[in-house]
Amino acid sequence: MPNPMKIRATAKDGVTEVKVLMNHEMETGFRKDSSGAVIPAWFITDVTAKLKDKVVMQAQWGASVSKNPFLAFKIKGGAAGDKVVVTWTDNKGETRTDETTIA
Amino acid sequence: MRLRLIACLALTAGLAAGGAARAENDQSIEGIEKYREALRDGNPAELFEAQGEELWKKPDGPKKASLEKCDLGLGAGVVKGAYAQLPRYFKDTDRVQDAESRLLTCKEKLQGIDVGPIIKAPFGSHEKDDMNALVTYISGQSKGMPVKVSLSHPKEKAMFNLGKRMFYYEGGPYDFACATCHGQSGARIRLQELPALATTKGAPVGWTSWPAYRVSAGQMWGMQWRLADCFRQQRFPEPNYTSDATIALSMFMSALSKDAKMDTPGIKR
Amino acid sequence: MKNIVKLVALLPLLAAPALAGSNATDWGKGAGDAAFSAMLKNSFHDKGIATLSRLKQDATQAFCSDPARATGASKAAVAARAKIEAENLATIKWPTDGKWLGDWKAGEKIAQSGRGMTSSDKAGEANGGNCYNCHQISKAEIAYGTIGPSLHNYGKTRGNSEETMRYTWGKIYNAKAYNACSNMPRAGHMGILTEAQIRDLMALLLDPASPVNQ
Amino acid sequence: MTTLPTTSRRGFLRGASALGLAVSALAALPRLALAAWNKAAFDAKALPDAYKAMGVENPTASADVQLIASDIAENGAVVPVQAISKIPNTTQISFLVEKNPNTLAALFDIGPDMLPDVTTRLKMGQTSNVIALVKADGKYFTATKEIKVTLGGCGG
Repeated sequence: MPNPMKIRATAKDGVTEVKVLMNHEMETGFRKDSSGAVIPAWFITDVTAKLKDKVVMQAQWGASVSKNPFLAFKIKGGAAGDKVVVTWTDNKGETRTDETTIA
Repeated sequence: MRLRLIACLALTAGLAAGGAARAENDQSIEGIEKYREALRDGNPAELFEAQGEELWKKPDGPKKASLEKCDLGLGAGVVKGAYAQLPRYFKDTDRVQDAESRLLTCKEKLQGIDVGPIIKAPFGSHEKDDMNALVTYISGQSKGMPVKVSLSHPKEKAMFNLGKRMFYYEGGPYDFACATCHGQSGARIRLQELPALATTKGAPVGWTSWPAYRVSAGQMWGMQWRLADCFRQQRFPEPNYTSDATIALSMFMSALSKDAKMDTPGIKR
Repeated sequence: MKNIVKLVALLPLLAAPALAGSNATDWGKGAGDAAFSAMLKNSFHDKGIATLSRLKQDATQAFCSDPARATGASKAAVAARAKIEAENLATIKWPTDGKWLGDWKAGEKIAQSGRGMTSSDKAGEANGGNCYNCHQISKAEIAYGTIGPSLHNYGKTRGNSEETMRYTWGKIYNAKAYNACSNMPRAGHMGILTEAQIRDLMALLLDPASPVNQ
Repeated sequence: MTTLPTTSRRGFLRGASALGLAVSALAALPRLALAAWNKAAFDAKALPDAYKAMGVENPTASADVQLIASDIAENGAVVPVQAISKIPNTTQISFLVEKNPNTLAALFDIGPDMLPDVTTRLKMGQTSNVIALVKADGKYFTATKEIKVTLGGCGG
């Protein structure tokens, strides 16, 4: 089970800013370990965010996104107490969903 | 002194290729500052803080106990503000201990864990990762608080003095001491500015920002790891985890950082 | 330049009297020699090529570990430093074939590399010079350190007289010959760089074709 | 690019309720189509190949696309980037790193509920042009910035 994300969502002037930190190696598949063997690629491919159960953001990522990824985006609307849910899926099919309420 | 000065001048004479280089230099530093600013928002150290808190509260070891009753110096179970007052002398162990060292004591006493393997495990191992997550959590509970390290116990004072002496101890094939790079202010290695750690102005720059997330490796480093890697780059043998030499250096830096605000966990290159 | 060489040559004479114990730092309670040695002994372990033997100091390292003596202005401290410099000067091995300059391109690579002799490096691998860590050298490299002076235009401003060649070689080989407690490693004396590598670094600094002198 | 995913490909769509949500979201947001991960685009080794796989034609530089990043990255492992589009009807923002082994780094579908303003952090193997690519009304616009990757520490 992958480690949880840290999600922060704040609403201001009709815009909700969501900031997400994810726990992930984001291994490129180009690196080698100390014995010289290639470390297989392992990275988040898809990220989805929902506001009050409605999909508002979708992203596709490659291995060039940094380890322990950070993501910030802005949603129209949203008010304090509304639920924001973020889900990622990686190239191994692992997935993690976390949620927060807008502050 | 004069002779030494002449020798220095000989090396610098005519070499200061001057103004243009400096302007370009300032631009580089400005660019780096902007880069660091962008990193501050969203420090992955938060992920490790969360892990550390979970580990703190999770029953573990033969005694199936959590660390929640661990005394980090402010009484059993008090985490808030504890990191800002470490290292300190602990009566039960009759030793000056930093956060990592004290955690090992608690793991041993409260959880019944044999800490030998944790001490021996390499940095980056699961054992050390857990320790780093724990100190990240603990340090986060002192964020914004002033450093208050006591030198009133003779062993605390001795630790400070030993740390100072360690700071200047030169050795290895490169003749490096901590002071080689951190004995002056305003200098850099590559583009990395070096705080003058033996001063009350420079010491907090280092001390108050560790544990820190290292973006270069995507790892969370506590002060023990930070110091071990300093010694690696000094071409020294590796310090034992939570050894007196490392705690002495922490005592030296933290005491010089008195009243500076903890900015932990930090984020670093 | 000539003056300095002369001065250095004179120093052993000046340095002779009253060195020991002069103006040494008092480290304070609990940090005397016995306590400090015990701490060192108990605090480290061998790792890879970085063994405990590295904690043993030579005379220069022991001397420079005391800031009062390393930088103090007292007569005794000055004289002691002169003695250290003379001892280090005597260690310098000059190029065996009389050739000062190698390949500046190879020199640039050596100057760039910060690798070598750490606990995570392997024995027998070529070491880097670590030069850019502390010095500006070629203009194109903006990530340079400032612990040492800028070496940009080094050859252009100094020319390539025998004297310059000799001083530069000596400085790289054993920096402590010219400044007892210099922050600069003794690349030749401590076996960090080979003679061929020093020759390449010399070319980087002094070859008119090197980007350093463009 | 705009085909529906199969339930087997997407772990998080395996559950029936999740699928239900996704479908209802799709119905509500016709422009925010659930795109399958564009393997060809992410595998592309050069900018023209990535553009081709993404269906990008005639991208034009536009002052209405802002790419906010520092000129210098102290470490290539983490390079913060932000892209903002002022072009109406922006439906997609992507980040591409010209000299990376895989050029396309990240692609964001901008639905009607989102502002065209995204921030993330990229890896860069070396100093390179970074491109913010914006899709609006089926056309492509770019902002390009060179980011220098430097050495911060001892390098040992």
